[in-house]
Amino acid sequence: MSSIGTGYDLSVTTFSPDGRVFQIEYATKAIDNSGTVVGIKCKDGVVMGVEKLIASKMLLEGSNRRIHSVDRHAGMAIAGLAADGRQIVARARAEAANYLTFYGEQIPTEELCNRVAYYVHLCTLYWWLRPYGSAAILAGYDRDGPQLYMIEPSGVAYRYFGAAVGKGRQAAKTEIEKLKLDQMTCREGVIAVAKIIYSVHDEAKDKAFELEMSWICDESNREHQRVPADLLAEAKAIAKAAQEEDMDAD
Amino acid sequence: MFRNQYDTDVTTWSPAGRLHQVEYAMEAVKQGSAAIGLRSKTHVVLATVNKASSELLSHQKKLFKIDNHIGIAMAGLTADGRVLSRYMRSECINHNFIYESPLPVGRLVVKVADKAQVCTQRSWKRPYGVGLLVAGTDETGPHLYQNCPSGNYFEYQAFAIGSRSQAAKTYLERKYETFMECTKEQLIRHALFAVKESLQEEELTSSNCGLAIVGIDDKFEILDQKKLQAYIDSLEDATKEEPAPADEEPAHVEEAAALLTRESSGGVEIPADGDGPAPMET
Amino acid sequence: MSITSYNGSALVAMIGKNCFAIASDRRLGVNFQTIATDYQRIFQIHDRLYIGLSGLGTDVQTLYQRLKFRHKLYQLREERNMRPETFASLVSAMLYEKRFGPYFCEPIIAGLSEENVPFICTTDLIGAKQFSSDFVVSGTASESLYGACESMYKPDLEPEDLFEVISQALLSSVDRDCISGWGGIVYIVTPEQVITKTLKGRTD
Amino acid sequence: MEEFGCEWNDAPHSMGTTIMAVQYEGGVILGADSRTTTGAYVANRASDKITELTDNVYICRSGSAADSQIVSDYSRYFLNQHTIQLGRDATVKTAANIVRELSYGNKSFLECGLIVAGWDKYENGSVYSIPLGGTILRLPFSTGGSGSSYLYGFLDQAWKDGMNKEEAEALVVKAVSLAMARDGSSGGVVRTVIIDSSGVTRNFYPGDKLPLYYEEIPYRPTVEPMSA
Amino acid sequence: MTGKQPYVGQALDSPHAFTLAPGPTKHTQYPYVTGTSVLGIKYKDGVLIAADTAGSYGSTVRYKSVERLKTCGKHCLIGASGEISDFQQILSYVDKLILNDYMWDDGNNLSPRDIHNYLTRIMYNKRNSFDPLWNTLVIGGVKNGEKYLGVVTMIGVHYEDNHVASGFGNHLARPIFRDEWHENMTLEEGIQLLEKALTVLFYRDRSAINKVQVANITAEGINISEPYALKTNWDYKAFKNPTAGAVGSW
Amino acid sequence: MAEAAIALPPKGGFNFDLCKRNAMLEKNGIALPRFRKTGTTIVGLVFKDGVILGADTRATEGEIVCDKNCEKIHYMAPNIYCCGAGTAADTENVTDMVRSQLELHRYATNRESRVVTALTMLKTHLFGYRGQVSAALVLGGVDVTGPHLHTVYPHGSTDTLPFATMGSGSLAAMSVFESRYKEDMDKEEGMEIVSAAICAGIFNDLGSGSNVDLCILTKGKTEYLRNYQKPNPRSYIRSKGYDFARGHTAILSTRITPLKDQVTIIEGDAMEE
Repeated sequence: MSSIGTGYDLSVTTFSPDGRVFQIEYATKAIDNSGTVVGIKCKDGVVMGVEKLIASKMLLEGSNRRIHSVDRHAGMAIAGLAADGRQIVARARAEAANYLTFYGEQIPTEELCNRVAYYVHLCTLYWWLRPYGSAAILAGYDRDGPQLYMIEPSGVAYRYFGAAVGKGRQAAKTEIEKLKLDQMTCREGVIAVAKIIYSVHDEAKDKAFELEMSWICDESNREHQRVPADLLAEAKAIAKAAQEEDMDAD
Repeated sequence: MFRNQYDTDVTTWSPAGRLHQVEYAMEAVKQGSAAIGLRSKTHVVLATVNKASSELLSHQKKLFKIDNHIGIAMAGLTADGRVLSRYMRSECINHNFIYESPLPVGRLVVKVADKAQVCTQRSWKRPYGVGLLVAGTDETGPHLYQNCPSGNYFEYQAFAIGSRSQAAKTYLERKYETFMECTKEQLIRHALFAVKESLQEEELTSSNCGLAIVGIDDKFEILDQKKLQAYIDSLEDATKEEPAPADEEPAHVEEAAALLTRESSGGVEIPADGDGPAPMET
Repeated sequence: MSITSYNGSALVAMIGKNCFAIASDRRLGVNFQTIATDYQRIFQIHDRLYIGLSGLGTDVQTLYQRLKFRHKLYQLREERNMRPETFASLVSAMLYEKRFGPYFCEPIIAGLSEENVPFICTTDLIGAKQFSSDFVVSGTASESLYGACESMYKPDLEPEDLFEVISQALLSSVDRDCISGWGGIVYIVTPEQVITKTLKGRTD
Repeated sequence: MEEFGCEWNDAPHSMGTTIMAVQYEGGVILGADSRTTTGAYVANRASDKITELTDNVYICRSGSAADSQIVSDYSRYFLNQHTIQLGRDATVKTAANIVRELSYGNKSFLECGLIVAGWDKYENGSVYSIPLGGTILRLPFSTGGSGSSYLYGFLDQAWKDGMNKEEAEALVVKAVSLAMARDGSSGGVVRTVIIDSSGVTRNFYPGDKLPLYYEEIPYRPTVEPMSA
Repeated sequence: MTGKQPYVGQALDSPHAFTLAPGPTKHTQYPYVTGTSVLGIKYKDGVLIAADTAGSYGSTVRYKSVERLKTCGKHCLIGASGEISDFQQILSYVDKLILNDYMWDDGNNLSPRDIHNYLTRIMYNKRNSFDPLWNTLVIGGVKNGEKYLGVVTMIGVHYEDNHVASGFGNHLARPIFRDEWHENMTLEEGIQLLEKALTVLFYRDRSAINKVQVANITAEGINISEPYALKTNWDYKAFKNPTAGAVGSW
Repeated sequence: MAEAAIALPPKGGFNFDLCKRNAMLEKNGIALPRFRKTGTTIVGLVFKDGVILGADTRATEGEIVCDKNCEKIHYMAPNIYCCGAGTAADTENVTDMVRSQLELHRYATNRESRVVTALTMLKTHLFGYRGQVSAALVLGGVDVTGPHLHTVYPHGSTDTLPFATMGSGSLAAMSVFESRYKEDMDKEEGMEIVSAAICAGIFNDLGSGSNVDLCILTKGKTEYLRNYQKPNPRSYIRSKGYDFARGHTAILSTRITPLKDQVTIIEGDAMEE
């Protein structure tokens, strides 16, 4: 790497001669190494899935969550450092609550995304802070319908039809592109996302993982909720079966 | 240990996307004497190995009561741990004042984790150098959590942290599936056996270990020496029936090896043998 | 400070078997300063009729003089003593007359009828009568007197026992009232005689 | 009564009221609600605020109950005397003037607003309003009491000259019930008194049979909150 | 007489109602739009809470469709008498609590007792800053088989009981409750008892109207009835012409 | 002035001699004492054959219960009774005054007193004192025109009602009436509801307490049931009482004055009282 040892990569307030802020890029590295996180916008809502890597078999299932509700009508999935991610979620919650108190309505997803991105960006401006080592996929459902955003450590945020981040992002993106998102219901989306997470999981490198999923759609009353247990189990079963088929095919 | 220019500051990312200062803080946890936790359907038991650095010195206190329904065991810098326990106590008391009901364990753990995270993102701070095992009960039953300097937290069926904790962990991994159905006494026995593993050559006595228990209907209690000795004595009879210590290589060797691996690999990886979470779980 | 507690007082009357007792403390104070230790609050109207006046000392004396005057007039006109009930009505009427500018006195009236039936009664400062078949109290120590009498009083006591009960009730109550006390005076009235005793009490 | 300081004991007994009277072709109609309050407590939910002064003149009372009663009492006393002296019914104007005399002459002690209305052979129906202070005004219709503030607009719109008895009574009932619907100090039943050449008719409209207005609903048996 | 008791609508009666007093800030405030009594009882299967739907403005019955019973989470209902704006503010506090539980999604939910205590802290704190929330709140709920019914007043006085009432209900409804309430009332008996008390309140409280709601809180959930009107009686002979037979009496 | 001080027969009416002095005391910051009150529950209702009045029996002075069993139903005429709440002296005197006026009126007219007469006398008196004479009354009776029930407020206003309550416990009592009153009840039902209303006051209002007094007035018959119910028996009495030995109390002096024997005049013509 051209950056290492140049001395331009030690602080977030230092530009390199070619106009890069290496510290932000390094922070992004932390995300690239984490379990894959996928979000897709279907016709009636948004589905998010996380490949949560399990470090010990004594860990309890469902603990140490990576998907958080931000308000009733919005949720976030975190890739990268979970602890950093929680700070972003906390800020998002505060923004949502604040907006509601002052304006008497739920915060529009786009506004929420902007405010969170602004906050994340703040951490790239001062030498005494470091950029967040996590990216957040934001799913929301407001009067303008379901929406999906991703906020990166640099503070940039884009709206997506389908987003993937983490170790298996490339493969996941390829898979997402194959989906007909505008015709898919969230119920179908759940299974699609499960399949993607299972397919991008690198069994050789990472031993165990837990699939964590949430949705926000008409079926969930436009509230951000964990995918119901039975549906999740069904999705897992289908994804596993598909994975085995793939292996057989190989 | 070789030095690199990315490891002196908590606000500096390494090119590989790691925070060395945080990892070093995690290392401090491993230097501390071991702490062990395990839970059943009704109870959670915490156990610690007490190391006195000299004959003339009493050992560090490693078990702390937080509230009637929560207690912690710590490994690493106990001074940092005491700061955290003070914080936890005041959170519990505040919650109790406002709601007249106990603070759910998981929520306390997240508060502590959030507090720890802040220390990993300010140039004038350092991460806490202590690992906590948090045992408690609430509306949803008994819980055992681990808090890391990184701001991460995990919920376990059973776990061990600190020096030579690998041996205990191995014991727990072999048995943890049976813990759920254990009685209080059985759970304590398992805890003591796990401590014994960590003690290795040393003999298990009421002065080189500590034990605390909390249950759905039992307030958090740190056993006094007398009670503890009684449990240890009852252990003696059964010792022979217990299988020999795990036949793996000594934990500290392995830890050193793991450390080396990580230092050189340049990437984050999850040890395949399940050596707890990687320092910076991503 | 209330005007009724300017001088301080404790008054109590009890009914016994064919007899009654009336007792008061002996202190006259000005707020927290003691002025006299032999102040008279119980007055004889006739042989078998007594009135105790609690409250503001000046009104006590004025009211007593007016009552005595009215009773003498009655005696002259009627050639007999007033019945206790009649006297109580007189007191009540005289007080209510000053409904909107009252005397600061709460009287207790105790007497034996011609048939030797004891009678006790109290009124508030504007003459609301209250009859009783056991005891009546008045003055700044009245709250503690209520308590003491509620527990100590027994019906149908002989004069000697009645004396002990009323004395103990009085003494224990004035101990809890800093502006009344300094001993006491007790009148036991039976059909045959009047026994007057002064009590030894605290002098602080 | 500081020691048991309760509003319903301390507050003067007063009639935060709706009263009114309307003149029509041939007579007058008086109307009133029936609520008497001490503070927020309804001390009487069926009081009669329309009082007879003479056979042909009635008075609607509002304000302090004690004051309006005493004024009515004295008025009746003087009117009875007057009737006997003259050997014929007092005119409404006379009756109203006696009330005014008392009301004006004691204005610093009294706190009541009154409406005198009745029938006599010279004027047919006539309505006199005698508000606080003792002003006297003859009007084709008049309202008084706390409820009247809710009625001015309505009456300006709804009153018309030359109503017949039925129209006039409907107007009175509608107006009083409208005020009762908005004024917490008015309520209960609607009473009307109709006075014309043929005499006096009293009508009673119970509280559960009054017309319903905006956001009011009719009686419905218990809507059971089912277990969810 | 020791000063006048403050009463509902006092501010509106004052000639200086809307003038700004010079000098130091005066914290004493008065209620403007107010609701009257709330009643609550426990019964065999849960808790019943009732109130009318009036919002008074001084002595004017200004609003007649003000819902003063509001659910708060799955287990709990709050009924309020007093200043409506303060109640709305309190509801926003409570909504935040409930949202917080929702976002934690960890199986822990506030019980009615928790909420009661929380509100007590709020009310007492506000009154200690001489800026009270001008309400008496009735909190009822069922959780884990436990029926709960409590009250907190504008100065932070709080208690639990088998039957409670606020405002005029304390004087007019509780005597009836004390006589007739028993532990094993059925739903029908409970509603009858409440309706009896509501009718008395309608007769004798000038701020009450004949449009009420009854809420039923059981282990299964909360149901608030549509507003309905009670049967009232005005047909006593003595009401028709009270002075008949004794002219000169009133 | 001197003459005024010894004016012999009571002139009737109030005397304002001390007002100036008392006002001066009050101005100087000296609190004037409280009067005896009946923080009361008093009620009445009309039943099939007449009127039933009810009252509790607690009298208070501030927070002190000064009489546990006082009488609040006052006799006005054989066919008229009146319950009083407010300042005890005022209710006693107002009712007593009207009682005597009614009696004289009866002597003058030779007719049974009418309730409305009593009512007018009461309200006239009270109105004259503009609420200063603090008597709140429930007046009930049966006369030639039938049963009547009225309430009288301190300011002199009156109401006519089928059921009425007054005093600090009036709301509690009213809750019983409003939920249980029916027209044309028989006597037993009426007594039961009146007792229940008084009990509601006794148990829900701290200013009211002790026992229930009833008075049932029907055509030609009056039943005054003193302490009809005693729901609050004394609960703290020591079974043995306190014993003090004779001579226990320390004495400074004793004086015994024998009383003269009573002289009884047996002669006739003694003036009857």
